[in-house]
Amino acid sequence: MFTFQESEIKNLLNALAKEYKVFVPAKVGDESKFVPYDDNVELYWDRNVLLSVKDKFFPHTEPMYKFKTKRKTVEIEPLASKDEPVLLFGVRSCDLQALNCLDQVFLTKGFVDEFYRTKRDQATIVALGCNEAEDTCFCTAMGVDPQKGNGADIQAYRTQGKFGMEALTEKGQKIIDILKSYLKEENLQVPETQGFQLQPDMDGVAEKLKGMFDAELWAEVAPTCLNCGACTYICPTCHCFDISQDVRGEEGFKYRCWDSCMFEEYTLMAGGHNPRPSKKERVRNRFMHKLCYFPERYNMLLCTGCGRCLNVCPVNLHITSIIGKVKEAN
Amino acid sequence: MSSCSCGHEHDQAINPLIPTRAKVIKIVEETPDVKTFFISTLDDKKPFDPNPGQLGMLSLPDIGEAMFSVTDKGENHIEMAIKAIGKLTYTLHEIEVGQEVGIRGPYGNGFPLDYFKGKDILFIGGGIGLAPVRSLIMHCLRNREDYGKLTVVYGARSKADLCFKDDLFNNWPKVPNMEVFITIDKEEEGWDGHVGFVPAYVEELAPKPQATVLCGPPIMIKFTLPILQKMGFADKDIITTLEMRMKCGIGKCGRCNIGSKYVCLDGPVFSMEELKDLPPEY
Amino acid sequence: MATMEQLTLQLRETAREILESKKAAAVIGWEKGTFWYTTTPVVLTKPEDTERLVWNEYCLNNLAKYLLDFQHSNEKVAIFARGCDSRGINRLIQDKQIDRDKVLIIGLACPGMKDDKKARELGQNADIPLAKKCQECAYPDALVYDLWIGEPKEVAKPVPEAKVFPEVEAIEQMTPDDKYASFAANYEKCLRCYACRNVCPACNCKECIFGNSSKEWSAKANNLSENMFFALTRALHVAGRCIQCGECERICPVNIPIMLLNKKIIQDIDRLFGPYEAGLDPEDKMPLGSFEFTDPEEFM
Amino acid sequence: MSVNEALDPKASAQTPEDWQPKILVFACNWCTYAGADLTGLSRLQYPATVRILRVPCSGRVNPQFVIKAFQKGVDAVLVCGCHPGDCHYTTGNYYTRRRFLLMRRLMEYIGLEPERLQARWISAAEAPKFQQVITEVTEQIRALGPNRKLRDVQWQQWNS
Repeated sequence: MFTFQESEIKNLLNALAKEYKVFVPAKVGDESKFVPYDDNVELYWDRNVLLSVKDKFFPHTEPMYKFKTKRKTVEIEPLASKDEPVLLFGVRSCDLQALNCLDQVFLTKGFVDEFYRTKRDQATIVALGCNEAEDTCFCTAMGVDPQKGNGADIQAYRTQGKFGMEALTEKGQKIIDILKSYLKEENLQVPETQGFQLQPDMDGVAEKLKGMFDAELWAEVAPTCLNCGACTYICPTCHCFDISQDVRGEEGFKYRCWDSCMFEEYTLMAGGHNPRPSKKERVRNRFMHKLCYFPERYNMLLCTGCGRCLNVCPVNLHITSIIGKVKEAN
Repeated sequence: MSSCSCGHEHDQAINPLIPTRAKVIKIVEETPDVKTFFISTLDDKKPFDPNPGQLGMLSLPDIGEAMFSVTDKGENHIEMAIKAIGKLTYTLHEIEVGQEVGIRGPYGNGFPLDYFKGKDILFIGGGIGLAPVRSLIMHCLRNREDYGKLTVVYGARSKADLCFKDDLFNNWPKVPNMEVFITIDKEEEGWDGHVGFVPAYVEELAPKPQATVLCGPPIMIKFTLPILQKMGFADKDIITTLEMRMKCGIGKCGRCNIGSKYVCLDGPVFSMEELKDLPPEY
Repeated sequence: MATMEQLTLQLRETAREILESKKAAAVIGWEKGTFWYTTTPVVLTKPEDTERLVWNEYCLNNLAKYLLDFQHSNEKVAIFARGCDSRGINRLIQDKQIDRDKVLIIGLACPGMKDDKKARELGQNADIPLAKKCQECAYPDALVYDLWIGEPKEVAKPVPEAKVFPEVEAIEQMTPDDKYASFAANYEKCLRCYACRNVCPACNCKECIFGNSSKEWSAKANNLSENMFFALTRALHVAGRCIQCGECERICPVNIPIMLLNKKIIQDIDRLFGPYEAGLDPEDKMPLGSFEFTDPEEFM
Repeated sequence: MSVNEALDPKASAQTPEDWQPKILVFACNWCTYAGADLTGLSRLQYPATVRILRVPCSGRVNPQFVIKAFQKGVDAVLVCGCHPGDCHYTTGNYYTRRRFLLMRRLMEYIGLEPERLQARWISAAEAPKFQQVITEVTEQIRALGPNRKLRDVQWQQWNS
């Protein structure tokens, strides 16, 4: 393991900024998110960021191709993707596991989403362990190790005023080589993550949910939900998108943008038929997808216990209490 | 070349979400609100070679994009029968031959051809529902000896609403060992054929196929299924093709799911047996 | 003065009695949440479930909008109501979205709810401030009710008075470019999740132009211009109907100060057309739904 | 459009000399539109850079129309209707008056120059007033320069 003093962090980030476009977790007003690094950024280490790194790989709104439609002709012009190496410094284990979920969706099952793949290939990820959980965190219950990210290029720790770093891939090794002069070879005692208040019991939940499509639970829980998109847009694993176009006369851009399964027109068909017409179906589908359908399809939970939806849900409809109710249901 | 789940090798280098340019070479007016569009690439070839039951994403870039079943294919074109029901389809109904469009595909699993080989097949269609079923019928006609007795039971609201009239009245009746039964909902002047709904007509005809293909409006499916089951058809022998709101067509955008299955990728063709252990949400 | 724990028991008892005697098909209230500083709005239909109801200092959500889920059922619905809930109910009645006789209102005197975000930061035994919306609340007690829980309170006939908001006046002094810079900086963060619209009792159109691509008024793309179009249009569409419950601002996932727009409009209505507060009485004339011949004239 | 682009001083420096102000006029069918017609009939010249959109009544103008116009690149919006009391629908313009008294203040509150959103009562007979109002507003906006606030520049950003 290589270490450096936390007070040195800015020098290291500047060194990295020469090779990469570096993103760091920062406090911006009341929110915290990953922002391009520069000297006057207010670095934010003690908690996970509110806005995850999802939008670095799957942006909220992203142009796909340009088109021209003159009278009867159609021209389609794919857009060149920006080719710049990106470094994400300080991604927590739960957000990293969320990226693994997105990889399953965008890179497997016969089709590869090029927009996602190019960004994913260009990115080097320095994961950062969590020493302290928030009250809304429940990553351990979802099989995520807060001190060991799954699929990081470098696993970093922050303890005793120092940062420790272990390269796990050659992308990671390249970072270590760049920062050679700042680093000292030394082993840090990695603390056990403290402060978990929520421990939803997940075993058997996916299996049990298979038979709970007609359970009363959904009719009981759904009326509370406002059917807004807050939980889906803040969730690091939610990946649903819509495709639309921005047209100016005879030219335009086809773009894709985030969509939410909680919106009414999400499955509304042209003829008016809607397989999920009311709140009950939509709320059921959201939790079934995260805890039952996705595991069935990709054998991986679509919830990494980051707790963001517990923070932003306007009516405190928490996935942890849904899991509890599923366990209790007979 | 990546092995694509549609069992069809296609060049993955292109981005699956970006359509290729194509043009409409012929438009057949089937009914007042259904037209069949013949589509070829700009250099007069098939945009892709779909299996029966597979889908294609057709777009007028400035209006929108939607998924349609490929109802038949020729040497250098594919055919899509489209009902005017939304913004894109109404605009499509106003375009003329020569209009350029965007097209991408093929998508979906398509009909299980090996399963149908050598079997007597009953095709049940309602209104525009005949479009996806027709892709399998035309395949059977092109490989007639591979398939047993073919029976078509097709219904529509009125005579004018019958799709593919040329096939129904001229071509298909002439095919050996193939019977075509057509019905319309209400009595109509100048119509001497059967009058009545498809489910009742199927019960009256009491065909004895080894496999059934069923596609039509939900109301028709709802009333036909119990009759088929009453006549002893096994769920695994009743095959249907479903319709869902689709945006990406490649199993990513999340909306066309029934349980853990995506209709655009794992469907649209499902047997009743497969549908039985999926949530009834389609 | 009965404590909130004692009142909670009365809440449960009242709700149980209503459901058992079929006076209403459902009861809308709050139940305990996952954390000590959270509660969850809940719609109960079974008498035994009323044990889950709570009445504490974190019953923050406005319940009025849930009545819209019962628009098409001809059954009666019971709802607990503090001042802001009752104003929301009055608004829905005034917009003819619900009938008064289909709602059984159980009035409550509200002590003012605590700020759940501050509570989470400061911890259980710290001195936790009131939520911002409660600090500014003018009508804490239910203005309209069929039943009452707690000491009967003589709720004076509310008389609207003109309001001036310091944070609005602060912005009014800024230069146009500074005003625009701060307004744009706020709405650059907007995720367009529509939580502010879905929680707002004044936002009750059958078909909204937002989140409805067939209307083609607003693109689903998330860019500053579309976000501002959404914010300004919604503010103007609820002009004269906003009851200042502050829920939109409280629940915004990215903490956009949405009330700055609504308060500006409320302040201008008071200045231009005389003091008015939405939701005090369904019979009131709505500022933008009525006029006076003596209205100020600036367009000659 | 990020914040700084709208306020970027050098952006305003790039105003092309041949820039003409784009002004959208909502003209009520019974009074102002007829007035505009009369202006043309009486050969009274007024700047041609004005786009007139006929509406049944000034009360028909929904705030979203105005904001969408600014989004699409209009430099000013002028809502015109009959004088209070003359409204063909008797009360339409009274609602317009209240709505636009409020909307003008809100738009000024978010930083839009007040001249960019105006309302006027112009009757069918007041052709000279129509000419005078249009000319006056056009000059005011020509002085202010193009409006960059609220404008949708996603297309330009993707295009560059």
